[in-house]
This record gives sequence, structure tokens and C-alpha cells, in this order.
Amino acid sequence: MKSTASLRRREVKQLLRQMGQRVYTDLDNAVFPELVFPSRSVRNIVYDEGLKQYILGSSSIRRSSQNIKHIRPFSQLVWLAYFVNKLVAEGKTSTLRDVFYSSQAYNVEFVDQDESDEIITDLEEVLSKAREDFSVYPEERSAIFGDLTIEYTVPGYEGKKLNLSSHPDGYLIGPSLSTAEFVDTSAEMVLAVEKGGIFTRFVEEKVHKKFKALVIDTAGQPPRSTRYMLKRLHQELGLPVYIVTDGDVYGEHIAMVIISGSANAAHLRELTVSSAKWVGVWASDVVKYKLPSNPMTEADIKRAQELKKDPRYTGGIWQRELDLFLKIRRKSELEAFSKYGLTHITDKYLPEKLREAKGM
Amino acid sequence: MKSTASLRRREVKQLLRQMGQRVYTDLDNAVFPELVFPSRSVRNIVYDEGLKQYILGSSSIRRSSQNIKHIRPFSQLVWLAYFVNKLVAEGKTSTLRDVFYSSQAYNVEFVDQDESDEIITDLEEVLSKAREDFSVYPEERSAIFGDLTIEYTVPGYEGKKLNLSSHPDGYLIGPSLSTAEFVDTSAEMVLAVEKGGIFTRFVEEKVHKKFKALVIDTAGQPPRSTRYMLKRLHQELGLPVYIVTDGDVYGEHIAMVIISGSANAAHLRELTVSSAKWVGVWASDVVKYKLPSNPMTEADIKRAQELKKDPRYTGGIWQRELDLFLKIRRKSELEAFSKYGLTHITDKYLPEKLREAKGM
Amino acid sequence: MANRQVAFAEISPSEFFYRNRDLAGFSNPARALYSAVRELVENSLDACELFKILPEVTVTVSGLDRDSEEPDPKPYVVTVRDNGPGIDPRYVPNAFGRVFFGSKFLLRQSRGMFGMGGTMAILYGQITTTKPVTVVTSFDGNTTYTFDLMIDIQANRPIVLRRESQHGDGSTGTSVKLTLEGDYFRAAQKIQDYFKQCAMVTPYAKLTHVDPQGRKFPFERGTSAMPNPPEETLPHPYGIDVEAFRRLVKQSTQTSLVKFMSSSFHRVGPKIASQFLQFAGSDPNKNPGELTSEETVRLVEAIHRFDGFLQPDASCLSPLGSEILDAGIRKELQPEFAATSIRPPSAYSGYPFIVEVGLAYGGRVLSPGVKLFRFANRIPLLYDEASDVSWRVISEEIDWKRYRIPPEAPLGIITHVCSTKIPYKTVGKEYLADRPELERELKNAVRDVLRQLSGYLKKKGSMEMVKRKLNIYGKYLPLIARFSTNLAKAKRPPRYGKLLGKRDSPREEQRRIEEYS
Amino acid sequence: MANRQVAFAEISPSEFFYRNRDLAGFSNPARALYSAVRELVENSLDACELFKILPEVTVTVSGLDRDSEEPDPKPYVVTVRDNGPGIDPRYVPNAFGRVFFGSKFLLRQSRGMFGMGGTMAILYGQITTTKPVTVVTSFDGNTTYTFDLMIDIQANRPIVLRRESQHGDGSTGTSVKLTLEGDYFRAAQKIQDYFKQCAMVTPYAKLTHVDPQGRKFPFERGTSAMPNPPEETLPHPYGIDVEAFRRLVKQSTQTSLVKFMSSSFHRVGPKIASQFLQFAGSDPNKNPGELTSEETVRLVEAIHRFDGFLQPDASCLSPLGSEILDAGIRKELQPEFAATSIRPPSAYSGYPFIVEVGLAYGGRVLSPGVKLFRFANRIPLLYDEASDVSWRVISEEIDWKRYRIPPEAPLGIITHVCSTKIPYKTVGKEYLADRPELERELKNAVRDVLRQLSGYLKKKGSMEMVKRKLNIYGKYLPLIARFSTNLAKAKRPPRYGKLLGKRDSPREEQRRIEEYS
Repeated sequence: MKSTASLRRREVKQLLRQMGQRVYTDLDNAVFPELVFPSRSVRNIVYDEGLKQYILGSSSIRRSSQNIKHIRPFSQLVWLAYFVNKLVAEGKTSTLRDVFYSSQAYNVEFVDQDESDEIITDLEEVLSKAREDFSVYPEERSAIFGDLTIEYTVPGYEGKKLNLSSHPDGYLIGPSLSTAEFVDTSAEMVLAVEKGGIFTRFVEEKVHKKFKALVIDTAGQPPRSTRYMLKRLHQELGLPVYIVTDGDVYGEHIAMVIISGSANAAHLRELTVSSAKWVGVWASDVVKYKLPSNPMTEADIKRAQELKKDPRYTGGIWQRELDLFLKIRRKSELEAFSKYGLTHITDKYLPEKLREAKGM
Repeated sequence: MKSTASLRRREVKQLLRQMGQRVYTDLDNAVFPELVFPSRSVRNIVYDEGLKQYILGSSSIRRSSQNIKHIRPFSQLVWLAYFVNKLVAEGKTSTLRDVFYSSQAYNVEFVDQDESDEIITDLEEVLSKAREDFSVYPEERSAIFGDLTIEYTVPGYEGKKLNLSSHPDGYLIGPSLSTAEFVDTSAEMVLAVEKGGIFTRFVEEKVHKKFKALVIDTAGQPPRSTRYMLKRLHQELGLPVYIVTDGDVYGEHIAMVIISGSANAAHLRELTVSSAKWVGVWASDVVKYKLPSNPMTEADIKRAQELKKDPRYTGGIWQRELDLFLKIRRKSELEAFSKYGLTHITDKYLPEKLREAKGM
Repeated sequence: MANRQVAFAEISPSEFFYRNRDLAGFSNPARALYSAVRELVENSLDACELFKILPEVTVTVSGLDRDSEEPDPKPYVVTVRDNGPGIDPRYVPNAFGRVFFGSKFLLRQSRGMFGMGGTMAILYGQITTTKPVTVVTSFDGNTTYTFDLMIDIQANRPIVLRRESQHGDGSTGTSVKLTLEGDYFRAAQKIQDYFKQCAMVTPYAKLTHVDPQGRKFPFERGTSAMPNPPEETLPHPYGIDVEAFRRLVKQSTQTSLVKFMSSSFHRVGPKIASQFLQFAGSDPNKNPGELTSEETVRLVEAIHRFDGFLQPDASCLSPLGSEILDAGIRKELQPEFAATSIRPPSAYSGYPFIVEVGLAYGGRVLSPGVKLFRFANRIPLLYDEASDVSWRVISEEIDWKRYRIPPEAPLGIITHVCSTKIPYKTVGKEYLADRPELERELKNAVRDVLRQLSGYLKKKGSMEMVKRKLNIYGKYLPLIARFSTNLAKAKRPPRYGKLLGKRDSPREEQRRIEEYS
Repeated sequence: MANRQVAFAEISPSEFFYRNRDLAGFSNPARALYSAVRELVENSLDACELFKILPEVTVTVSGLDRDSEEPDPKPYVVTVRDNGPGIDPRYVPNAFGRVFFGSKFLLRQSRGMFGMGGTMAILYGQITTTKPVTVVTSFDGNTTYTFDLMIDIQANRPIVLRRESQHGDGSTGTSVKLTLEGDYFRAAQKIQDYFKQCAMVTPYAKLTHVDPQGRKFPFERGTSAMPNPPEETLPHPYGIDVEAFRRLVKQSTQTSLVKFMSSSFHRVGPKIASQFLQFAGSDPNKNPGELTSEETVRLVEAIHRFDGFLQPDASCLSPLGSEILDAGIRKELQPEFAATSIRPPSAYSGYPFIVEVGLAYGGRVLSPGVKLFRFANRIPLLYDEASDVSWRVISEEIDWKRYRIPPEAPLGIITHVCSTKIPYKTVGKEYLADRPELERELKNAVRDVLRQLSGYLKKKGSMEMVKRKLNIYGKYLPLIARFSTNLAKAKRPPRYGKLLGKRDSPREEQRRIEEYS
């Protein structure tokens, strides 16, 4: 295994410098500098049948400092490059909110955090890098547990190793874990679960040992850093990824986003694990296991009908389960298995579904 | 340091058995069994000037199995005792939601999770124990970081030790950390911060070393397990607790709940650290540090006016800062310090405030 | 300058209403057909009730050209026949052919308030079809008179085209047949509703409607109990004005003020008259005919300030009464449960009134939700519901939660106001003003019937509850036994069977259930 | 049986309205005082405008006993004096003392529609105070006549108590002084609003109101432009009925149908008359006087089916016009911006009408939010706003977002409908019916004024924008330079000064700004 994290850092620094040079040279030649990057407008988000994910089409934004409407966001974008360049150089991280407040010392006048968040996405596009690569992390964090030894690259911990099975409450997936190298693992798969309660149950029931698995709590729709972690585990360690969610359309969509990405991250292609498998809870499981269930709300039904038209949902279990949800009009939570005892989900359900998944 | 966690577990098992025996004996003597515990009605929640916290008054609920309106919740309460007794015996944990679904195998018919949550609180009262003591944990979890060596008591990890400074993204405070024994620490204080982003900043800036501190991310209003952890760190290790929140009335109230408890946990007295100190962000800090700020909303103002009448807020900085919030009608977030650079909060603000706090 | 002049002209009352016919409910062919039917029916019912005759009214609407497939609007013939007291032939031409000539200009409860509905119908028929109205009537049973009439609108005068008499068959009654341009297609629903609701408050009447296709809709008599006929009453001093006072003086033959007062006003006897005159500082023996204009004004002002007059009584009113209202509701709405509330007489601005409210719950006729049926002097009010005081009371003044009535319960609320003067907000006679006195009485009556319904539902519900709970110990005690045995680590289940044995009998059980509910 | 009889009686028109005075807006002392003032003012304005005299009307309201501290309601004296054409003394007693006698019974645009407001005010005064009305008038300027009148209500006849004449001062005009029981305390606000809004649509009138405390509220003339007087018009065939047709025949001297048609109807000439008679299958040369009743009915039915008649034109109407409306709005609302929209004539049911809409934005008089001012034939409509078609258009039919007007913008919308017949929903003359033709015209006019406002706001906004942006390069380019220097690890700042130098002149700058906005 090679040190991907430090490679990435070097690459980002280089990209930032190139961007600065382009702008500098234009100015020095008395030319209004401009930056060109793909448009994120709804019309430019297209579904790629081959990649099985949303990507950006060919329309571009040309942001010119000559245009009086563009000059403020242009300045903000250059400021952001300047700011994250310092972060990366100093080995520090920052949150989206920090970026907003940090700007206030520089007169670049973000109206609100929504505006600075937008510019951060712009920079992702200009550099073709996810914001985690230039040290901007979200606040929400999910957790991981299992036999994986990592080696930190963050300042003060360089070279230190840790095994992620040593704390049974799980490890937060934050900046230092995201940038750590993977050293060694005995795991043969990754299990991504939607909820903290089920994560704890899995750990308690030693799923990591019984199934040789790394267990990840996605805490609902997983933040990008977690999707990035799943991608790395799959890519660098060759582990298959299985996804376990609540038995409802939102659960189905969590799985879909891990597998095929989301429309609002269509400009980033390194976040999907297209071979990951959604193993449940399916609508058919709700029926088959006679799970305690609740009626779907109006919003649930509407969401299911929307997803039916979504190109990512073509064919396979995706359409089949949406149809069944719409037919039974009921949904179940993962905890519903507790009706049959707390360990039913790990003793009975999970083995059955993993067997089934391997045949998929 | 003695093994408080295992002591507690034994005590809970004994209490559950006593409860069962009382019910059993009554039934065996052809007497309708009943359970008596303090009422949680608003009229029975009183402020104790001495303890500086809310406690329950002298009114009681007499829940009798003879009363046709009581017999269902009575049965549910005895079932819950039976259920958590198994959990404790097997060293397993459960979430509030798990309890709701688990009941469905037993015909005790909770209408919804609100109802089972209520019965869990009833059992807390009957046993005078927090639900974490009988292995029922919330889903939300906060995090800890710093030089503290713990020894696990959970099955499979008994006797294993871990130092909480080994993972710089922080350790989740879940069931295994809550039940672990404290072995050793070099820390001299606990810093509880309201937000994950600031927690990460503190770790990155090595606050744990510079200030010899354990850093806890309360993730907003801290869950009970986190308040329980703060209490233990204070009581068992003798560490003073300092609280750092956003500069608004909700931040002030987070600090207050850690120090004096909340009205809806008035039946539990082991969750407060009455000597803890709120070091900021105060309304006066917003002014003094010229922080970027937002206008308070109608709801903020109303909340401040309510808190002004709250007996816990008598005197001291509590009233003073509320008055100032109401005067300036503005609020600031912790991240606002980023305006002066990312490390301003740890380099300048925190040392100043801790100095100030020691004089309080 | 002399030539600049405004032209003046006089018009007759018929002319005025001809020009402004929408003021009286004749604004378009659909509304006019509906108004013609109701005005004639109401005249018939008023006449029968005044003489306590059990009413039988038949209303036929048919196309003028029966075979015509022409679309609406087109000419229709409306015939209304009753078994009432008939009309003296001397009065027939003016009663039907002259605006402001009628029998409704008295202080007496009647459906008509403005005394011109019938004439307006005839006038409208004439201007849209130029056909005369035909009136056939017998007031003594011996002779039947037939008139063909038209109206000289500009002169407000009847034109008698035909007057014939023939031998009668011993029965009295009147039949009116007029031709007018109408739109039955659009009016049909309102006309049907009108009959249905009429039948609800006049269950003692036999109403028959024959529609243009010849279909017969009979509304049979549900009871032969009839309310007492309304009586004419003297005006109450409260609300009198100078003009009215002067007229009373002119009519009176009394020669002293005290006698005049005690014979001309409602509920004013010699004692109250004396007290009042003392209060007013007037000589009780003064001849009222000698009052100067200034003295009259002062006396009327004193009347308004004096608070010693008695409230008007309602002997002159003719409410439906509980029995008739109940019969009407049961007949038309066939409810699972019915209740009525009759309020004691009250008064506003010197006019006595009585509020009666009925309630119907469940059954096969009502659909879920609250439906309001409004009546005033036995007229169904079908338009502008949301502007009516009853609607306001029901939608704003009632705390429905108090009565624990399920929100989608099938409920009918029937309100009836009778008075010598109904406070209509418009000439259209479709909704009543928010008089506080009226609102208060309606509120009390609605609350009363809701309490009755609430009691009924509670009784019905508690019987079901008892059944449901009978076996509750049997369900839960075994569970409690099982869990506590496990907790106590006991070796055998507890002997709690005796607790179940305590249930000696269902009656004992029920006693206990009630004790704890 | 013979003795059972219904009693019949005739009442006069005065009697009818005396009994039902709430039908004409005289339901209580506050409303009555307001109605008396407005009816008299409207009569004065109608008279002046008919003769194109710039109106000057003074309205004085004072307590009958000026020193009395008595609380309301109490007797008030209302005096309305105008500089109109005056009234021929021969007509004075009937014009003021007789219901259904007046000058409004024509097909002509006027404020009054029912022709009895003034008489009702006098009648109400008489029944509450028994005081006569005093009318002083001169129609030639040479002689001034003074009348004291009362009404014999039962006979609907004036009683002349005094008739005097004296030498005039050369000017014409009428003054009416009546005494009635009123409640100024509760009516004051509405009366004030009435004058304010009147002034808005009659800026050519000088109105003066003197209140009971003697305070003078003058509403000065804002323009001396006056609309053309309304003209009487022939009836349009659309909407004619048999009765009206027969009257036209009777009045006509023509001896052939084709000549009768083309001389009796609005916008019917010989050509259209011939086409129509062919359509109806009638002989154009037939003498209309010889039409049978059946033929008349058939002809009227044919009129309703024929679609070759022209729409009514509006030459008979007297709209305010853009100039007068604008002057009125500016005078009374003193807005930052005003706009008007005058719609072309349209018609409903044969009555021509014109919609005029004004808009006022900003200034010191209006408060935030939309305020609606409604007028019909120049009468302000103050009651029942939510039932009016204008309100419905503004609140439901307009997509406000389209015009980018800030939600709390201080906005006044003025709607004026003029017609030979205003479609009032009630006699109270307070709100207009939802006629689809009317709704469409209002919608178009409101949209038009909103578009004008939208344009104004946009222009105002873009000028400010230009100023704000002038120095924007100067602000941002140095920042871009600084950050890119750091990123590029360059040793000196870039030479971007030339880019700032490119700003040759502010005009060049502005051109570029506009190019990119």
C-alpha cells in the first residue's frame, strides 16, 4: 500500500499554485483574468449510463473578473484558494462555517454561509478535488469499527498506528482518519449501516469477527467524507461493500447514493462504489419477515414516485422494491427486528441477506 | 480508583430483583400489586436552592394493577424491568427505539415510542437509576479526546486498556466508554465544547497538551450519557469542568444544564457538576471581542426572557449575560473567532477566559 | 339661465320594483322561478295557518309549450293550489295586481315581511311573457270566482280581463296560475331543497311538487298537530318613534294620556302608564289629541329613557314547539338521535322573538360533518349561509371540544327564529343580522341540544367500553405474574388466580370499572 | 265560513320605506346620519355635473341644541348647500316630499340609482324629530324660494308649511336643511372617509365639511377640468323585456317596424333593423301599433336570439379620464408615484360601462400594504369591501410576484366603475357583483397600473445600482492581485494598474455596466 494521502496533498498544492499563476499572469498582462469550470445548473446534470451515476455535461461557466456581476464571486474564489492553501500547508483543517467567518478578515463579503458554501463547491470544480482534499470538512461525522490498522499523517501523529477495533463505541471518521494510510486488515467486507443504534448492536454482537467485517455507521445519508472512506476501503483494500438501511424509500436512497452518487455532487467522481450492494431492509423483507411497520406518509409516497422516474433507479431491485413499497404502503425501521429478540438481526437476518447478496 | 462501573451493575440487578419480588409477593397473596414513585407533573418539579438544581417534590404516583386505567402501564413497567434485567445480565445494550420494538413480542402494547419512553423514565424513578445504568442508551453520542487511560468492562474487552489521545478525531462516548473504569490521566481539567468543529480545532491546536485538558464535544445540548461522563470525570478524577459554548442564550443554557440539571431529569441527581464553570462565549465577549454576530430572532428573545425568570438563573453571570444579550440583541457563534484567524480562539480567547474563570 | 332645468318624473311602486326587480329576488330566470314558487307557497301557508287549517299545497311547474325541446330559459307555467280560507272576490284584483296592497302590514308573525312577493311574481311573469295571471278562489265554499288579471305597471293598478263565478263544491281555497320566463334546469336543486326544508318545519302540511317532466314529489303530513295561529299585537313602547306615536294618538279614542298609554301599548297597564307619565313629567289626564309637536317629541324621548316597561311577551308568536319540530326532523332526516331546545321568549328593539333549535345525529340521510338548516318564521333560508347569525354561532361561538362529538359526526342543526319582525339584512330574506339578543338565544339553544347529544353519545359509548374492558384483568395479570416470577427468580408462578376469581359477576365487574373510570 | 276573512290594506310607498327603512341604509342613528349626508351631497354633485357647473358644496352638521352636553344619539341639524342649477319651485314639494318622484328615472349615468335617498333622509328626520325640512333654492338667480316641508307618510304626499320668495343675488343653487336623530360620535370616521374619497374622484369640486364642534374641513379644488356631463341614452336591444318593448311601441310615432327599431334602440340603424326583422321573420313595413300580444312576445324572444346587434357604446358615459383621476390621486394621497389606466368602453347585459383604475405609491399619506379605494359613478363605497369584485380581483386574480413590488410597499389602488346601471348587489349601494365582463376589465386595468409602477421601480433601482457599482473594480482587483501573488509565490504584485486605467470616463464605465446587467 502506498501513501495515497500525502500524494493527494502534494497534488492539491500544485493545483492551487497553478490556479494562482494563471490569475497572476493575466493581471500582470493587463488582461481581466477568468476561470472556467463546468456548470452545475440542473440542465447540465446528466445521468451517465456507463458510470451509472450523475455527472456534469459539457456546459461551462466562464467567470470573468471583467463582468461586474462576476467580480465579487471571482475574488471570493481566489481568496478561498489562498485560504485553503494556507490550511494545507500548515496541516490544519477547517469546517464550512469556519470558512465563512474566516473570510470576514479579508473584505470579500460573503452575504451568508450559503454563499461561501457555493464558492467552496466552485473550487472543488476548478481543482476537480473534493473539499476534504483541501482540508474543509463537514461537521457531521459518522463512525467506523473493526480490525483495520491505520497510520496517521496528521501533524503530531505522523507514523503513529492504531487498530480500529480497540474502542468498541467506534471511531469518528474525521480529518485524521480520512487522511490516514491503511496499513493492515483482516476484514473481508465493509458493512455500512444507517443508524448508530444498529452500529452498536453489530459491535456488541461481534459482527466484525463473525463476518470479518469493518462496520461503518453512516448516520443517515452519509457525509462525503464517509463516502470517500467507503470508496478508499473498496479501492485500496479491495473490500466489497454491503449496505444495510431502514426499510423505507429513504433507506433505499442512502444505498443508491453510496453506489451511484448524488446529483449535487455530480462534479465529483471519486465518491461512488458502484459495486456496493444494498442488502436490505427491502420492501419484500418487510413482508417476508413480518416486521412491525408504519404506514407510509404522503411525503413517503411522493418520494417513491419521484425516485421511480430517476434514471439511477432503472431496473433490478431498485424498481422492484419501489413498486413493492408503493403496493404495501408500509415501512419498517431496522430496530423492528427487535420484536424477535435483540440478536435476531445479526443471527438470522444478516447472514441470510449476505448469502442472498453474494448471488446478486 | 475503584471499579465503580461493576458496582453499579450489581446494584441495578439487586434493585430489579427487589422490585420483582414485591410484585410477586403481592400477587401470591392475592393482593393487587402496586408501585409508588414520585410524580413528574410540572407542579411537583421544584427548584432546590441548596442543590442549585431542579428536584422532584413530595407528590407521588401510586400505580395500582387494580385500577383499570393503570393496569396496562403497570404491566409495561414490570415487562421493562424484566427486559432490562436480561440486558444487564447478558452485558448487552439497547436504544430507546429498540425497547419499543422489543415489546411487540410480549403483548404489552405500546401505542408508540413516546409511550415506551415514558415507561423507561418511570423505571428510572422506581429504581432511582439513570437508564444508562440499566443499559438503555440514546442514539446521539458525543465525543472525547485527551490523555485518559481507561479500562473496559464490556464483554470481550474486560481488562483492556486504551488511551483516549490515540485517535485525534475523538472517541465516541457510547456504552463501553460509559461503563469503563478510569485508570490514569495527566489531565488537570475538562473542557466541554458545544460543537464538533471547535472540538476538532482544539485537538488540532493541541489544547489537550497546552492546557492539560480532556476535551469533550457535547454535540449541542449534551445527552445524558455525556453529562454522566462529565460528572464521573469530576467526581472520580477530581477534575474541574469548564464549558465553552456559542455566544447565545442556547449556549448559556447548555452550560446551565451541565451545572444545575434540567427540569425533565429532575428525578435524577447524579448528572450535574455544580462546580463546573461557563467560560463563554458570553454576551460581553461578543462586545469585547467585536465578534461577527447576527441579530437575535423573536424566538431567541422570548427564550432569554423565559430564562430570566428561571430560578436556576438567579444572580451572578447568568442574569448579567441574559440582560446583556437582551440589550445588544445580537448573538455569535464560536466559529466567529475565525475572523481573527483559525487559532485565535485557542491562542488568545481560551487562555484569557480560563484565567478569568479561575478568579470566579 | 331659465332654461337649464332638471327633468322630474314620478313613477309608481310597480314601476320602481319593475326597474329594480333584483332587489326582490327576481334577478335572473333561475332565481325568479325559485322566488315565484316560494312566494306563492308562503302566501298559501300563511293563509292556512292563520285559520288553523291543516295545509295542503300543490305546486306544479310545467313548460308553457309542453312538447317544446327548447333549452332553458323558456316560459314556464307555475300553478299553486291551496285549501286555505280563500279570498273575498272584492279584494282579489288589488291583492294580486297592486304593489303595496296586502295582508302583511300588521305586527304579526308571518312568512311574508314586505307584502309584495306574490305581486312581484305576477309582475315578472307579465313583463317576460305578457300572459295574465289566473286566480281561482272560494272563501265560502258556495261560489268559486275566477279572475284573469294583468298589472298596469305605470299606474300600479290591476286590469281585470275576466271575472267569472260558478257554483262551488263546498271547499275553500285559492289557486294561482302564472306564466313566466324561468330556468328550471338551474333552479331545480334550490326548489327541491326548499320543499324538503319546508317539510321539516311544517310537518303538518301536505306539500306536493310536480316538476316539468310530470314527476310528482309528495311531502306527506308527519303530524296533524298544528301550532296556534299567530296573533296581532300592540307595539311595544321600546323602539317606538315619533311618527308611530302620532299615528297611535290619531287612532286612539281615549281622552287621557294614562288611558291612551295603557290601551295602545303592549304590556303597558294603568300602573306602568302612571309611573311612566310621572317619570316624563306629563299630566296623566291630558288629552293626547292636544299634544303639541314638541310635547310629542319629548314624550317619545322619555319613553326611550324609561326603564320600567316590561319585556314584550310572546303570546302573539307562533313557535313550532318541541313536538312539531321533532316530528319534522325525524320525518325528513330520519336520524339515529334527535333533540330539540325551545328557548323562552325574548325581545330585541321591542320585537318579541323565540328561538327554537333542533339537532339530528346519524341515520342514513345525513352525511359526515355539520349541516345547518336555517328557518325564520317557518321559511327555509337557502342563500348566503355564511353571513347568517346562526352560522356565526355554530362556527365561532361553540366550543365543540366540550361536547366530545367526533369531528366528522353526521350532524344536522336546525335553527328557527320566529318574530313579529325578522331582522333580515336584505330584502332577499336570506340571512339574519347579528343582533346580540338573538345570538345569545341561539347560542344557548345550540348548546342545549349539543349537551343532549353528548349525553346520548356518552351513554352509548360507556356501554361499549364496559364490554371492551370486561376481560382486561384476565389479559394483564398473567403477564405481570410471568415477568415478576422471572425477576424474583421464583420457582413457581404466584397464586394470583384468586384475583381473577374476585370477579364474582359481570355486575360486580362493572361496578368496579365505573369506580375507576 | 263567510266570516273567516283575511284583512287587506294598502300602504303608500313612503309608508313601505318608513316600515323598512334599513333597506335604504337608515338602520340606526349612526348609519342614518352618514346616509343622509351622502345622499344629499350626491344629489348636489349630480345636479352640478349635469350642467357642467364646478361644484361647491358645504355640509354642516351641528347639534340641534348647540350647548347640550347630551350623549349621542341626539338630534342633529344637517345643512347641505350647493351652487347647482337650482330647482324649479313647482317641483320642490314633490321632489323632496314624495317617494318615487325624482330625476333619476332615466337611462343615464348618475350617482343615485333608486331616486329616493334624499326623500328617505327627510322621512327619517321627520319620524325621529318631527321637524320639517327647509329647502332654499334659486334656479334663475333672480328669485330665491324657501320651503318648509313635511311628508304625509300614509298618503305619500308633501305638506307645504311655508312657501316664501325673495330677491336673489344672481346666483343659483339649493340648500337643504333637515333635523334628524343621529350619532355623530360613531359616524364621524365614515363621514370623514367619505369626504376624503369623494375629493379623490371629484378634484374639480370644492367640498367643505363643518363638524358639530364648528371645525372646518375644507377639500379644495385640485383642478378645474371637468368631465363631460353624462347623456341620456336609448335602451340597447340586448336585455330588453316585453314590457319595455311595449312601452317603446306606445311612445313611438313610427308607422313601420323597421323605422321603429332604428329610432328606438341604441346602436340600431336601418341596416341592422332590416337584418334583424328578416331574422325574426317579421314584415318590416308592419305598423308596430298593430302587433298582437303573441307577436310582441315572439319579437322580443327573437331579439334575445339575434347576435347581429352592435355592442353598446359609451358616448353616454362620463368617465373621470386620466387627467382628473391623476389630479385627484396626487391631491389626496400625495404619492411618490401615480399611474392611471382608462379601459375602453365595454358592456354587460346591455348596459355600457367603463373601468378606470388609479395607483398611488409611496409618499407620506399611505401606510405600508395595499389599500383599496372603490368608486362607482363617483360614489366612494365604504362598506363591505371584502364582498366587492374589486377586492376579489386584487386579492385573488393578480399575480403580485410578477411585478416585483415589495410586499409591504405603501400602495393605494383606486377603482372607478361608471355605467348607466351599476350592478350593486344590494340597495345599500356598497358593493358590486362579480359580473365576468366587469372582472375582466378591472383585472386588465389593475395589471396595467402595476406594470407602470414596476417600470418606475426598476428605473429608480437601476440608477442607484450604477452609482453603487462605479468603483467596484477599484475594490476587488487589488484583492485578486494580493491572493494570486501569494498562490503563485510571485515576488512582486502584478501590473494590473492598467486595468483600472481602462476606465476612461464614467460614461464608458456605465456603458460597460449596462452591457453586463
